[in-house]
Amino acid sequence: MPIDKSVSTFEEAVSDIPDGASIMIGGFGGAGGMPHRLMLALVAQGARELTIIGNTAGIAAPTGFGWPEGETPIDHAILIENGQVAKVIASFPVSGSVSRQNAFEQAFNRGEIELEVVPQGTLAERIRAGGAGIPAFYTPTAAGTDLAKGQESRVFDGRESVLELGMRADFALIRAHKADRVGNLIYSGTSRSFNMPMATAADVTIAEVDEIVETGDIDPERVNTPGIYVNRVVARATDR
Amino acid sequence: MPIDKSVSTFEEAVSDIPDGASIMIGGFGGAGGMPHRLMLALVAQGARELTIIGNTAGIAAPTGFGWPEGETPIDHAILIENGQVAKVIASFPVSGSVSRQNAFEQAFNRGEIELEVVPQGTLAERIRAGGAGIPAFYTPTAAGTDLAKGQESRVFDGRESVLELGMRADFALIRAHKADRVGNLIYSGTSRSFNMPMATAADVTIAEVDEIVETGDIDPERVNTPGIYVNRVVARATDR
Amino acid sequence: MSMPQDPAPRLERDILAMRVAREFNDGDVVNLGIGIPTLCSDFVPPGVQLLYHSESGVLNCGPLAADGQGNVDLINAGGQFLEPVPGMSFFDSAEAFAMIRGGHIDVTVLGSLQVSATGDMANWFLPSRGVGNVGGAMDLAGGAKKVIAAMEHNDRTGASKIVQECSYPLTSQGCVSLIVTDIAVFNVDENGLELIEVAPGWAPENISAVTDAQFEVAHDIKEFELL
Amino acid sequence: MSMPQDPAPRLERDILAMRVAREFNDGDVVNLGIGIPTLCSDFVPPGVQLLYHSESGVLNCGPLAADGQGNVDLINAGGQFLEPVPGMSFFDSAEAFAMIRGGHIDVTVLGSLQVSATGDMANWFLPSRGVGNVGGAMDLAGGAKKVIAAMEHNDRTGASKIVQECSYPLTSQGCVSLIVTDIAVFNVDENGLELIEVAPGWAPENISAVTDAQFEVAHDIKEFELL
Repeated sequence: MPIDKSVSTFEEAVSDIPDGASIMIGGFGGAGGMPHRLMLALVAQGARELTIIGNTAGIAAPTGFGWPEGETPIDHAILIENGQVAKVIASFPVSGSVSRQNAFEQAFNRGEIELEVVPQGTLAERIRAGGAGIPAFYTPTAAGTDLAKGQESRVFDGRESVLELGMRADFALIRAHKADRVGNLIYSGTSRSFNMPMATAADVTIAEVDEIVETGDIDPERVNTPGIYVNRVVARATDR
Repeated sequence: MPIDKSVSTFEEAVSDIPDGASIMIGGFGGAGGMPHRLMLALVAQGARELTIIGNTAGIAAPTGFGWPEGETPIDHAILIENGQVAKVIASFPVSGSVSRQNAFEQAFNRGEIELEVVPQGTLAERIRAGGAGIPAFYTPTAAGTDLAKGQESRVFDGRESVLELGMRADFALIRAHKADRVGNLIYSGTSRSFNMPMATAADVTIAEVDEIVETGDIDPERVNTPGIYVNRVVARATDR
Repeated sequence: MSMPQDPAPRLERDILAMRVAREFNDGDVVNLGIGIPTLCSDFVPPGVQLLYHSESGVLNCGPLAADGQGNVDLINAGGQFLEPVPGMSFFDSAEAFAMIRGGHIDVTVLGSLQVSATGDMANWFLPSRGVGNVGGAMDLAGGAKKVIAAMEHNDRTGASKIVQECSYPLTSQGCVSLIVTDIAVFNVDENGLELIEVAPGWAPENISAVTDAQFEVAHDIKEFELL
Repeated sequence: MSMPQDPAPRLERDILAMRVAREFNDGDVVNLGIGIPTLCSDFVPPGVQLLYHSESGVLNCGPLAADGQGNVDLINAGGQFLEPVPGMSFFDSAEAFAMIRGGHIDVTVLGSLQVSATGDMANWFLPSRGVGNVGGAMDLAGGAKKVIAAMEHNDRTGASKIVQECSYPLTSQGCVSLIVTDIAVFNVDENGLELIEVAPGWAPENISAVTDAQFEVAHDIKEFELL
């Protein structure tokens, strides 16, 4: 039987996510590259005490970041508003404006949610390292700042660098354009973002795609995420 | 004036490589992905005391590795036979058979050339790190072996890992399929190999390609090495 | 807080951006932060071709898309929709920051809350808010070959944004090599600030009166050079 | 060196490969080393679909190309030309080894010079040559979830390749969990070797006579299981 990682429904795709799971959520922060349907399914599924790892913690609702005018943004806020999130790891957790608070900031200010802020490049690199079997690396980013407080540092070539650990999660919810049945993925434009590194760094990687095509219908030169990293693919039946 | 990184001749492309330079040479070891024309130009140019960084040190001549039957392999051996190489850093420096010595092994046995053997994955990762501003990283590969002797190690999650340094070079000679004038590159099949990480890790990256096309003629989704990493591109006017 | 009277108008944001754009050299890879820095792309000198990098994962990107023409899969780091241009390439976030951290960005222009006399930058955390977005600021400030701070000289309360030492949490130490404000241009190195240009009608002592940091005055100090 | 007489013929390389192939589960990502391991792909059980990984930078790769049909841009790690198959993907060496090191390879089958009683593998350096190819061996041996050593039980001089402690330089410590030779199959863990299968006509004491390592004998020891 040829390998087939396709799953019929979003509900089925997220059904085994337990309370307390760590979940990477792909995308950069806008509509592109965000696995909305998987997130909606996770709200319906109801797992709680989640640790959410993402570039943002859901900034689109108050700002429209990366969303077409007139559309209602869907992002991490739906999980936070549903009380499912215990902790967030992000580089850009809140909106750019103090006067437009997102659901995360409100929950954070109420003391309901824990936050770890990580520089965007360090977050991406920690996730890549987690997927690539690199337990730790040094980076000059954040050396000498509050974000490096309590972390080991060391000087290489005259430059202070901070020791950072590879990061993995139990699940990665990612968004791609197309998948084949082996799990090979291609993305559109800037929607590669955190989806590509996250695909590599979770025990179970679940990809939401526009379309699942037959194996062989994706040009092997065009594959962005090889199927080795992907456990389940699920297609949007209709447009969102 | 639009950006144009194209250079007319292989001679011109390598003309400023000085004696003592460190040079990454792309490819996996066979004909595919090997920058033969640049290497031939470097032989003609004559720079000496070079440090050559590559997956192999030229194994194709005695073995036919990755070469079509009947063709005469051209690889690192031409630089070694011309007395231009002082040191080699490689994962697969010699042929698989003791009875078929390559030019490197002969020179090594005569004591004319220095060797640093690095596991293939660690070599690729050190080069990627060099290009990505990661001064050092830990890897479990080689822990407890002779190749980690004298290196720092440390236990993460119960597993001993070795501290490895990012690696850069003065020049990278790489081989791609097509370039545009901005220096965006695409490769064919398994010829990405060491070409892609090396492109990122040299002060001057020079790409030998089959064809230079106008900017805009490469699908942005298909670009493997963005032009940011590439300094010069030079096309094969005719077949080797 | 009682402020000295300005001797002449402060420059428009466009003029500030125009001054910054003079720093770009042909072929530079440039990453522009949100706000004033973004404006710099409108004033690139003739004959200077730049490769724009965005940490959203696109190189050689172009102008903003026309209203209503946006594509959610082609955004800049500010979440704005871009127009596709020939020669673009796309990459993921790990690669976008490999480029930044690896020193492949020639110039970044960043807004800032404070810049210190030794080039420390503080632009990610306002203590009064209690939570902040670091985003790519630390990577850019620490990774680009040249970091230009482009900002108003004083904040809305009149406080100097150029300070002897930053009181806000740092983004990166000693990273800024040029500060361009709406009244002055400073070179910065580990020895301190050098005032090299002033807005029309401003003398060094006027600048000093609104600046909470010591600085040297260049012997060949000029008015803002825009050409 | 005086060697005991073999009680029965040693198995062909094909049979050895067939026995290894029984270890593959449907959907496994598999990386096969050069030599005997490569043969395993000919004996994958019915109903088992594998994704083959090669450190040359291709996933889901297929059989060797027909003579003269090779493409220099489609090779395996041994430099042999491959036939293109549907569902392949290509990647660079950093990514190829991110997959290996990151634990994304379910099973690797490697030849070896020596394997120790605690699963240490030594397969990259022959001291007599003075120079060796490590290639991807250390990464694979240390990175794959399951490492199977597939090799002749004794070398050409008759010396046991299964040893109490490796005398050759190590490739990786304690990595091997199954040894399949032309006369025996051993489970390996940190406590040592357990003989679980023997070739037809071989008894544990015959194996012991040609093995320079101590081992336990499984209570349910069998003849080579090929189905």
